[in-house]
Amino acid sequence: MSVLEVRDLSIRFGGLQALQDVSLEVNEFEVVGLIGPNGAGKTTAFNCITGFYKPDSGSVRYRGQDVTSAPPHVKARMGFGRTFQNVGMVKSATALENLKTAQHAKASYDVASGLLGVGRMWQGEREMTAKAEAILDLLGLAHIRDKRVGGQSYGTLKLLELGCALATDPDILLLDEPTSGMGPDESDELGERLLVLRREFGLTMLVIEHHVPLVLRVCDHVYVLNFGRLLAQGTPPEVQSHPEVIAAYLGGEAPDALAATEEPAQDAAAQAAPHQPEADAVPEAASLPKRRRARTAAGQRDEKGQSA
Amino acid sequence: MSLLEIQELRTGYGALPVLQGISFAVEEGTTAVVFGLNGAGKTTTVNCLAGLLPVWGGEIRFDGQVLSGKSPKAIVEAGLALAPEGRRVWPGLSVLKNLELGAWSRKDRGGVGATLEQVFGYFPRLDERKDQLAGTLSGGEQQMLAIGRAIMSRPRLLMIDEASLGLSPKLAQTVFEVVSQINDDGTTVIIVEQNVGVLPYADQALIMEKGTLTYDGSGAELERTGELRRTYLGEAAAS
Amino acid sequence: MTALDSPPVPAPVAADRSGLGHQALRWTPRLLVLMALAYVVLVRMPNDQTFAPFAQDAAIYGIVGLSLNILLGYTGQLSLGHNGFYGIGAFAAAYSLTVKGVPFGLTFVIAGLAGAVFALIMGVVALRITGLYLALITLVFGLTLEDSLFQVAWLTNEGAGQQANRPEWLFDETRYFYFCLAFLAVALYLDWVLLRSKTGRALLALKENERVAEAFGINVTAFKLLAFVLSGALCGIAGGLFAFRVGLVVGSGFGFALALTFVLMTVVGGLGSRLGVVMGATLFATLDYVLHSTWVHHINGFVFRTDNLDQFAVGFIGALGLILTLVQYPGGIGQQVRPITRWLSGHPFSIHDDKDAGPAAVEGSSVRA
Amino acid sequence: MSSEVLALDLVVPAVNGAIQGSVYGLLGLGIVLLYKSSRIFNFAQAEFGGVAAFVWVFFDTGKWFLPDLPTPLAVVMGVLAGVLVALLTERLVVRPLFNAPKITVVVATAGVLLLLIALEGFTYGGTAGTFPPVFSGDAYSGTAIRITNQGVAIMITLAVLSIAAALFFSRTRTGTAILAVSQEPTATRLVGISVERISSLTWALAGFLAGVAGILLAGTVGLAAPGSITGLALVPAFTAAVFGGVTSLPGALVGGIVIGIIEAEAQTNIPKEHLPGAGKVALFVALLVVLLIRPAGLLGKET
Repeated sequence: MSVLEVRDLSIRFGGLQALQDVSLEVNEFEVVGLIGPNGAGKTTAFNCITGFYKPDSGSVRYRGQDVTSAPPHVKARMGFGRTFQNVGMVKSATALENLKTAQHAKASYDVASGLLGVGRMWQGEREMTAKAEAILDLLGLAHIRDKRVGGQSYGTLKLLELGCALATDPDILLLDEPTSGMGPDESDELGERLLVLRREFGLTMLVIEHHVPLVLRVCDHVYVLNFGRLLAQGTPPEVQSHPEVIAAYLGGEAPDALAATEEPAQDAAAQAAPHQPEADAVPEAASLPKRRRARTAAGQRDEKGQSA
Repeated sequence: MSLLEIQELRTGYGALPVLQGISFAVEEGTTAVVFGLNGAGKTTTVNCLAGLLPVWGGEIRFDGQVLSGKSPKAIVEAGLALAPEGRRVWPGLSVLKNLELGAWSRKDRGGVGATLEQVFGYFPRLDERKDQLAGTLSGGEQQMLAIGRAIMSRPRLLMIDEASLGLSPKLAQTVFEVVSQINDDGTTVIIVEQNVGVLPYADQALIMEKGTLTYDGSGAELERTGELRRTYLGEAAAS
Repeated sequence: MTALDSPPVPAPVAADRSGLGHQALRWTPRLLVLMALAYVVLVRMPNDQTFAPFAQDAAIYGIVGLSLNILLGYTGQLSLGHNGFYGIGAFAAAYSLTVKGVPFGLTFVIAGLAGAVFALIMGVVALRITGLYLALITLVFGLTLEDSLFQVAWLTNEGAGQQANRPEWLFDETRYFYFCLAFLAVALYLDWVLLRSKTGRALLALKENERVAEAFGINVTAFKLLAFVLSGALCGIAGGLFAFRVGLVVGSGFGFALALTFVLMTVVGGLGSRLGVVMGATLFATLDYVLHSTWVHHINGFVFRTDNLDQFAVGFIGALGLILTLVQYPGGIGQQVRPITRWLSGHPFSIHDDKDAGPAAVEGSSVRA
Repeated sequence: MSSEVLALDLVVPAVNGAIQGSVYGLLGLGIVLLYKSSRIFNFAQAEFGGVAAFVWVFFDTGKWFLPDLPTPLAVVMGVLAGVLVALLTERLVVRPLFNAPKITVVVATAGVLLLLIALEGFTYGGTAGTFPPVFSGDAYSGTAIRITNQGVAIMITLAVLSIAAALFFSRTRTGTAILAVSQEPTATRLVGISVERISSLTWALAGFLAGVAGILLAGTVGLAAPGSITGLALVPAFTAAVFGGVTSLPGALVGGIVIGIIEAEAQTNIPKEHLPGAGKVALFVALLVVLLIRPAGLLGKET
């Protein structure tokens, strides 16, 4: 059953058609990628799906229910967890407080008893603290429990933001460039983490991502946007070799460049950057250059360490 | 000696580091193109060169003169001009006023008229619309205006950020051709681009990834390799 | 103390020093300081009959400061119209007691409700008008109330002022100070609970980033209104206390200067810092007295040719304090006294602040819309 | 009530309101200028004028150890004082807060306002006095309507300054640079314009406008007390600026006159028994309506 079904989404900003007739579908336990060049409308699509923008036309259905016009906080309560491109957290608060803020909608006491400090409030607070601590442990961030979020490194922030999204107890997770600002190592590591999370929490995910290796490794299905329209969709390898996708990324009228890259010029490969792939062409891990492969192995070790 | 030499340049926004220490040089009279995905640090690089971002470490040398840590004013006076990302023209001023302000830092007031003619020569569209408010121009025209404004300071090195973003492929080609003409007229050019269509005009190509430089070589060579494809679409697409 | 959680710094006492003697050594000076403070605040000051009214003001301003802190410190909404809520509370209390014969205790409920209702109206406006415009509109709101509603004949007893007589058991100024202090204590408790509950976290979140707050499932609109209502209610109650402090409520006392004083004392005290806000309020409430009673008075007429030094000195010192706070010491008094409060709570004395200590260390520059 | 009297009830406040409103417009102009260039509201704007008015009176009467200067010179000194105070505010308060949230800067300008009032109090004293008009005598004196020379001077000043401002912003390089900073600061820095210097210049201009307005208003109203100019003109000046969307210079001028008339009409024609402080209420309602219905202003458009 599809968890999220987007039909013919369109939205204009002034003269700019930011999205036009975009449809996509995310099934249970799937990780779906949303890629496309700068300004293609990916984040706009996220904002329409999560209720931050009202689309001009089209519909968003969540588990069969029409939620097109529900405001963001209502959608968050339904089970839409999301992260932001530039880290969405309360920077002046500590990691623990952020994780508790994220549990707002799931708190077991009402606002009135919260104002007076009576009833279930303290019990509810203890439960929220416990859950927050569990998430910190899971992500290996226990050491920053009481540190202000603002002072942390970007990679840590991105990871903690993911934790906050988890703390909202999501059914579907929408991640907007989860690796932005991360180095290649951290990015690879995050990819592994996402797979672990999906496995352990049974999550469904929609991910905007530029870091191609990550998309290739974690996504089951990829949608490509360009100029606000859906350009292509399919499995990662299909999309990768889709001529229109290549054109969108590498420039519409650059047949020379394309032609050149299609011929397996030995000498060119030899002259290119030091980490040009070796000849063996089959599975994706093997096609990674040496340096990368070593990193991936380290990432997998990490993953085992985590799940143990 | 190269016109521009950058060594181990590091910078970022607030506490967030972006450039992890990049080094490259650009020769006088050439066109260099910087490729890379979103968030690779391309815009950060040119913004830092233009003095909009503080230099955290490393050095920028322009014609032998150290420019790191200088104000945007000193940098533009030294002969480095940037046409910034997103055009950033003054929407409430006329095209002519936009261009005239571009010449703010010039000492030779007499030469401004000649440069203006030169800009109108490159972009006849701007001449036609010189009394129109810049905010009413189309995206492509604003891009031309931003480039024209940078030329008005008579730079020795012109940097253009995302020259083709949001332009149709055809318009992008037009812009590239004009830029090549500007280069032929003696101005050294650095273009930040995602569009490979610019490659035929590039003497030098640089590829950035996650705040580091992963490729620095001739444009012609890059055309023959799969390096760009790998950057944009991953390993499988490159092989 | 100041915010969500005080940092759970591990006790800095090594194993060999954890004996009873060392514990005593550690806590005795702290206890002595606390007792001295308590003596001055609870006994010495209120029993000085000339000072007691200023002490009452300090407690009342403290409540106003907490009220403003909810809006400005927690939610980031600047209100320059708290003079309005304060005046409404004062008139509501006086009017309900004197004209309607409402029992004394109930007048505070009415004052709080009146403040809350007007604040709710302002809150609805604030949903549409934000940032600088909100600052402007709240300013005009307060000024307009002073000139219009607070001059209306039926409310002001034909302009003569509305009476608000304390019951007999509160005639004594010292007792009334304790009465006000009790209200302040309750306000402090509620504020403390607020920040420890999901409501406080929701406010802090929406202050920093409304989109993030929404993504966390927080109903931003509702919590913004709630912040206004809470703030208005607290301020209205403070106004009620003020009514019984002066005994006669006249419309002209709730102007521009009062609005600015409220914002000043809160910002100088230190936004987001409970203790700082109360200290800032105390400073501004008692400045007049301090200036009257010390050597400062003698400069009057010597350097300045008029005898208006003290009349304007409060504004002068306050304004300088504000500008210094904003430009130089964004944490306000709350930040400055933190080494002492930390020491009092058992940590070793250090002037270096723990930068990681959560929103306790809210920068004053985080005032925003 | 005869229709003639009714007409007079409307005409007299309209004339007086328009004159007073011109001063609001001048102050509003400064507010717009500062908003355009640095996106802040300057709550001290009217009191820059207050300082100018006091300094003018001090020089005019030789008070406070100052030489007794002829009136025109005293007026110049007053205006200069307005400029100086504005420059100091920019340098000591606004510039250090360059990267702070705008609301912080706005609170700081409120602090400046209080500081200026206190300084006026120290030097002038707390008892209200009177300001003399700069120009005495009447230009026209009919049965019901009286137009003073001061009133005429205000209208002329407004006209001259608006034309000068229009020319300054359209014809001079510096004027264009100020507009450029307000529209797109990054690009402005990129072409080598010093944003700091433009900021100082803008504040100096705002101080000049406030100085002129303050002296003219003080002389018209007569009341001299610390902070009186703020009490009289701050809110109407802001309302005038908001009428133009806080970004339009002509909008602020026209807005000033409109606001002046609305205030005067409400004050005169709504009896105090029905609604005390009708002038203020009218301003509040006008401001609220403009902000709720057309936040971009009635006369201007956001650029």
